[in-house]
Amino acid sequence: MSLIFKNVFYSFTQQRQISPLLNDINFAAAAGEFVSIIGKSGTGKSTLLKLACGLDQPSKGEILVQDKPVFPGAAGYMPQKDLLLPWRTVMENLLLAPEIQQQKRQKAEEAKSWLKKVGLWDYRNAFPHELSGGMRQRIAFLRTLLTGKEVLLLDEPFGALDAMTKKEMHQWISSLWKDLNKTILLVTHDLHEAVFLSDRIIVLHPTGETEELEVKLPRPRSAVLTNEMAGLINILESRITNEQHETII
Amino acid sequence: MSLIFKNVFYSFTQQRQISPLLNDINFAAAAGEFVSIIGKSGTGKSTLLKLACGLDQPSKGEILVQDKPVFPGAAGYMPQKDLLLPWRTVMENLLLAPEIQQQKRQKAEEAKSWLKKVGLWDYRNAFPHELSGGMRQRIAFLRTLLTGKEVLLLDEPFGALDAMTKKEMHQWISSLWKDLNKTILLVTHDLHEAVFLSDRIIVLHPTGETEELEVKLPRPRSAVLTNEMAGLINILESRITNEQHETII
Amino acid sequence: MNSMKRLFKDYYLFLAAAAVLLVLWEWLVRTDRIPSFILPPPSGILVSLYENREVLLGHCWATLKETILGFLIAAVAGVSLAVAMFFVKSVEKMVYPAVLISQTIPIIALSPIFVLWFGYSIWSKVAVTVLIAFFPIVVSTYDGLNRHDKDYVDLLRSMGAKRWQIFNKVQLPMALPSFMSGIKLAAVFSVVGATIGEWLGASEGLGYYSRRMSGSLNAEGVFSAIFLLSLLGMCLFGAAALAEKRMFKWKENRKDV
Amino acid sequence: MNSMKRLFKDYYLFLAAAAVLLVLWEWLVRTDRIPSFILPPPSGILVSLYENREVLLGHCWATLKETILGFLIAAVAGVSLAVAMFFVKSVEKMVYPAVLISQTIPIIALSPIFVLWFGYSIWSKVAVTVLIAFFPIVVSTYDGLNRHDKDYVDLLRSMGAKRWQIFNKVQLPMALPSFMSGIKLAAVFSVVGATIGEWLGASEGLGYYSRRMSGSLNAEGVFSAIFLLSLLGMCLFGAAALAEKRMFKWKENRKDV
Amino acid sequence: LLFLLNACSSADTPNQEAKGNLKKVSIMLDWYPNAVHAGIYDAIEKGYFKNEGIEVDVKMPAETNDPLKLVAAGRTDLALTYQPQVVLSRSEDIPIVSLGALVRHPLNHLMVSKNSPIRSPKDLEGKNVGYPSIPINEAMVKTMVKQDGGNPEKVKMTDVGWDIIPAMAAHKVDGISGGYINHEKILLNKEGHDVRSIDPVKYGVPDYYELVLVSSEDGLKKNRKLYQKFWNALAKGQKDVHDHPDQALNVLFKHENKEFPLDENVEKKSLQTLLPLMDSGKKPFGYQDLGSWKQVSDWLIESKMIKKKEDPKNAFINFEK
Ligand SMILES: Nc1ncnc2c1ncn2[C@@H]1O[C@H](COP(=O)(O)OP(=O)(O)OP(=O)(O)O)[C@@H](O)[C@H]1O
Ligand SMILES: Nc1ncnc2c1ncn2[C@@H]1O[C@H](COP(=O)(O)OP(=O)(O)OP(=O)(O)O)[C@@H](O)[C@H]1O
Ligand SMILES: [Mg+2]
Ligand SMILES: [Mg+2]
Repeated sequence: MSLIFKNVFYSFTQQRQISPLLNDINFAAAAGEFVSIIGKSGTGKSTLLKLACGLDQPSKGEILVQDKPVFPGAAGYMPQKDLLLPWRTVMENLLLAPEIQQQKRQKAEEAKSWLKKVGLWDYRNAFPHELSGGMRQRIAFLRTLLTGKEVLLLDEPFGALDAMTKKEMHQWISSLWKDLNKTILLVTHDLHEAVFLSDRIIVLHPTGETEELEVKLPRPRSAVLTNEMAGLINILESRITNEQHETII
Repeated sequence: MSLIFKNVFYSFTQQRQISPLLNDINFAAAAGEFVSIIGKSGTGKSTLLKLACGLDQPSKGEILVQDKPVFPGAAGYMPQKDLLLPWRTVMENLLLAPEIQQQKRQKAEEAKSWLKKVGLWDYRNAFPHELSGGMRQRIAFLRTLLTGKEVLLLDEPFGALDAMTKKEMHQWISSLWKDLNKTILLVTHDLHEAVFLSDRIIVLHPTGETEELEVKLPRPRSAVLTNEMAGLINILESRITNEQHETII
Repeated sequence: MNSMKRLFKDYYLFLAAAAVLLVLWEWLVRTDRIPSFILPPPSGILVSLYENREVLLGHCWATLKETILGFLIAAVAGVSLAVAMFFVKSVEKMVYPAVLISQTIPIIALSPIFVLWFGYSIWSKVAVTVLIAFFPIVVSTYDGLNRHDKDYVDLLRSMGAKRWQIFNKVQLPMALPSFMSGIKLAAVFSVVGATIGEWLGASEGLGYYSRRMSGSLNAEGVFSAIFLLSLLGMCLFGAAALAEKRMFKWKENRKDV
Repeated sequence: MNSMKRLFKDYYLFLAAAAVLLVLWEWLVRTDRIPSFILPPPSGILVSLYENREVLLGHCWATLKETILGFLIAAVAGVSLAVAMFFVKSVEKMVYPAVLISQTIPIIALSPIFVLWFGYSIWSKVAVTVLIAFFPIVVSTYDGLNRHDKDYVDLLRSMGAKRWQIFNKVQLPMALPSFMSGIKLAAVFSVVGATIGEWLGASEGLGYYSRRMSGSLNAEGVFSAIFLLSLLGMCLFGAAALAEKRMFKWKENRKDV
Repeated sequence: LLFLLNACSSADTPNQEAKGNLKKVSIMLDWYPNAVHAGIYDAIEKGYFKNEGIEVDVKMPAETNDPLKLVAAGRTDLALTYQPQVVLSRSEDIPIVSLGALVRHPLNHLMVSKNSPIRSPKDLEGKNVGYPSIPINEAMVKTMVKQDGGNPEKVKMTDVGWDIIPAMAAHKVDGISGGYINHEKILLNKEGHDVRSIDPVKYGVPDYYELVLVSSEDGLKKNRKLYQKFWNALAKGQKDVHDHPDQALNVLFKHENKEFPLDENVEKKSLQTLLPLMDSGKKPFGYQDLGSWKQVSDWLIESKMIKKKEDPKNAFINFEK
């Protein structure tokens, strides 16, 4: 198992009051599995991701990344905001993680080929403020890929992409990810995205509990919205709205 | 006509080179009409919106808001980032535009009722950094409503909302907007959103040209994805991908 | 009670270090490693402080008056100038170099001019204080005003905000952190300014007292005045820091500061 | 050539205002409204500058040496201290009050101690310069370091960055704007520091020259030294501002600065 | 702005009608009040000034040369300064006139540590001498060394700013010029640093008047009678000091205690040193000798301190008794 959450609780203190956010979270992602997390705003999806990359400690419970207790740097993390360093060019931003791991030389080629693939090669020497919002988000995604970690934690990576690029990215990710054998944990609001990409979908409820839904569609999946997909999307929608949840098999 | 673009050109100078961005844009939105703009990232959608609210001048051409040449303050504008003032509480942020128009007293009630409607009443005295990304975007949207303008310019307002809230918001907007008789110009990446909400959809091409597509579905529209909607989405997708565009009737 | 405790907890390290230093200092002087007429022992300073407490209190009050007056004028003038420079580019081009020049001129060299213009009234000291304190205020306020985010300005402009409304609601609040840095510096500098002002000619104030004590080689007297001046400076800085903290209360639960 | 033109375009307003002021000044002195032995006419200063150009150049060089040396030491020490305070909270608690105190003490009152420790070598002047210049550097660097965005730190931590890598790649670059504000102030202050240092005892330098000229009642001499000191301060400030501009070149096309 | 400032400070311009028809006369001391000023405070206390219809306003300077400039600029009516500085300022076109000599001989002696090998000025060759920013001290040392048969070029001079005592006490210089035998020497002795003082008069420096009372040329023209009255009152005060030094000192102490307590022992010793040097013998108090002014003027020209020679006759007046 690449990523394991065992009885994870999380609460924070605000104005001397303890607010519980996550309640007894349990799930595991196998190596090469693609898991999505969906849920209403403020249910703690981003917080869950932060726990999964060791940026924050759970109040109770255990988190394992590749069978070791999680530590900062164990997984690649892409935060909700793009957080590109404004004083670095696109290329320098991409090489941030390699620099930290002291592999700048080795990864430079990889960064270049990625830039060409996503059509941003012309912008390699531009600064983030010279890019549109969508371009920035794409660079941020590439930066996460270049951490070279086995487990990638993505917090709404395609939220700011335009419809077409988003579709393209979906195709990519789904094709690449099998080859690269990466484990991906994706937070998203786009149910279609979740259904198209995931092996499994976790619904996070405002009560802090979760339920799971397996997506048993064969790969490669159709880019067009099929009946099966629409059915799954409808189920997910009802799950999110419906507060009394039963386990779905 | 509430909003008219007449032969609008826009180009900017970067490193002593003139880059054209918008080429001869022509369109009009009638009073109470809902118009969406879609297009790839970096095609100038945000720029077009800035022109429409008088924040920037076109290089050539004319823009009219309610039959008068546009001036800053003529339309309500919601930028792509939430841009809540970090030192103001939610309530104070909502009352920013009324304050500027010196109608703080009159609008306070309206602001309160809106907060209650979107379920953020408990957060009225919270500061923006205490909210999740989704909540912040919702407050930013309410703030735009509270400008009280007839023409609203929304730059991806629902991009950061979760799927369910987004759906709810869609329902709201479509119901409210008819009652309020507001003219809305919406930039979005979500083709379903565009089809569900709009009377007309404008596709902005990277060449800086536009084409239009009328959405002739009756209102109120079904929350479920109907065949007609799916058909329109497919047409839009092909239009965005296909560079040699013909006019669609 | 509780806040005293917290204060102690916050600064016990400093207090400990200071205590060690004081003991070392006392020892250095007592064993004649440093002549006591150059650096008197802390105990001697304390005795001198106690013995002359009434005289010192009077001088302290005089200096405080000059400091506060100078600081307030500097704050008002500094902010006004920074705002003017921010609004009218030509004022900036005209005044910024002059403000800079004013800082590079050694004030003591100008003492006859000050006396010529202001006489020996309190205003000559206030003038020196203003001259010294307003530079950090101008620079920091101006820098702060220029550091605002253009996107917010656009947002307000889209609401039809006038120039001063944008200034009032966005640019000013955004300049506050930088401005408060300047205010903290200026609070400290205005004590120095009042001291220098008193050297240029005075008949009261701690600067005057220290200079006279120095002239009669009374090191204890000099250092008791210095001690009080430091205390004054620290208090003003503390007040400014407190004001800053209250001003940014909304940041309290924020992780990035 | 072109840059000269731009400089002129940028500052013609200041130059015009300065010209008017100079003419007014000359007139005030010529018509004996201000006695020339207190404020000499600009023309007299120019003549004195020209006549003593060689002597002045030598003194200028001496002061420049002290200034640069003091500024560099202050920058290194100030940044190190700010960084230490930032990393180790207990250093902050221990040192910040001391740094503050060091600023509230009138330096001239400490001159005997400086003389005792450093004699009349260049180091006594450098020490005064350091004492004056490092305060704005410490405060601004420390404030800047504390102003970083926590989200960026989280991002780097998620990449497994060590403490110093986070510091190096995020916190330091984010502190730069504030740091440069401090550097600009310090550049100006270090000239003042060197001048005061020379007053405490010297046998060369512009501060020494101005005191000497004042002693022989040569007002033109005093003011030509002051003029050069101002010029020196302006040049150093200009250099710091230029460095700042180059450092933030990436902001060039950015609308918010 | 300039004029405004001028106007608002005009409150302390001279000769304002004070209450009870007293004429206000302001005097700027050469330094903070000490034993040498005992006569002034005695005359104030005993009402000698008031009897002459004068109300005195005493001010203190920031810098040694401020009194000169400010008296010439009309910011103060009278000032105390040093005879060579008067000659110097007249040659720099600063129009001041000396009205009377308060201290008739140099107080400024060359001082070296008692246990140093320096016995006479020529021993200073290769040594370092400190002085407080006034170039006349440099001229004095050079004259003394030359007169003593040494090479003045070999003496290193360091401007020690305000701190001549620490410079000496901390052995950062080998000797100091600019210290007074009635102040610095006494203080140094009190701190256990015995010093030997060398009288400059013995080594070719003219026997100048250490302290003189000056006014501006204009002021003298307008207020000669008033200043004469002032001087008369001051002479009475000085006579009291001469006859009852301890009483006169007590007046000074009492006056200063309010804001700045003086060291009584130091001031007592100081006055003992001063009294013989202030005594004008058979001549009226403050009498000035043309010969002395000539000598000083010649010496300053000789040592290149001044370029322009002024007629020494115009530099001073003697009030008629
Ligand atoms: N340490 C903390 N201190 C204060 N509040 C916290 C803390 N951690 C989480 N929260 C609060 O918990 C809520 C959930 O935050 P989180 O960002 O995880 O939600 P989310 O599911 O990602 O929301 P969105 O979909 O809008 O991004 C927010 O209201 C946030 O303010
Ligand atoms: N004044 C300007 N100066 C420099 N570049 C500009 C200017 N105006 C627009 N641009 C550039 O034009 C491009 C389009 O910008 P815009 O934000 O309008 O695109 P967009 O369609 O909103 O993209 P997205 O969907 O990613 O938000 C960007 O690359 C931007 O950098
Ligand atoms: Mg989130
Ligand atoms: Mg955009």
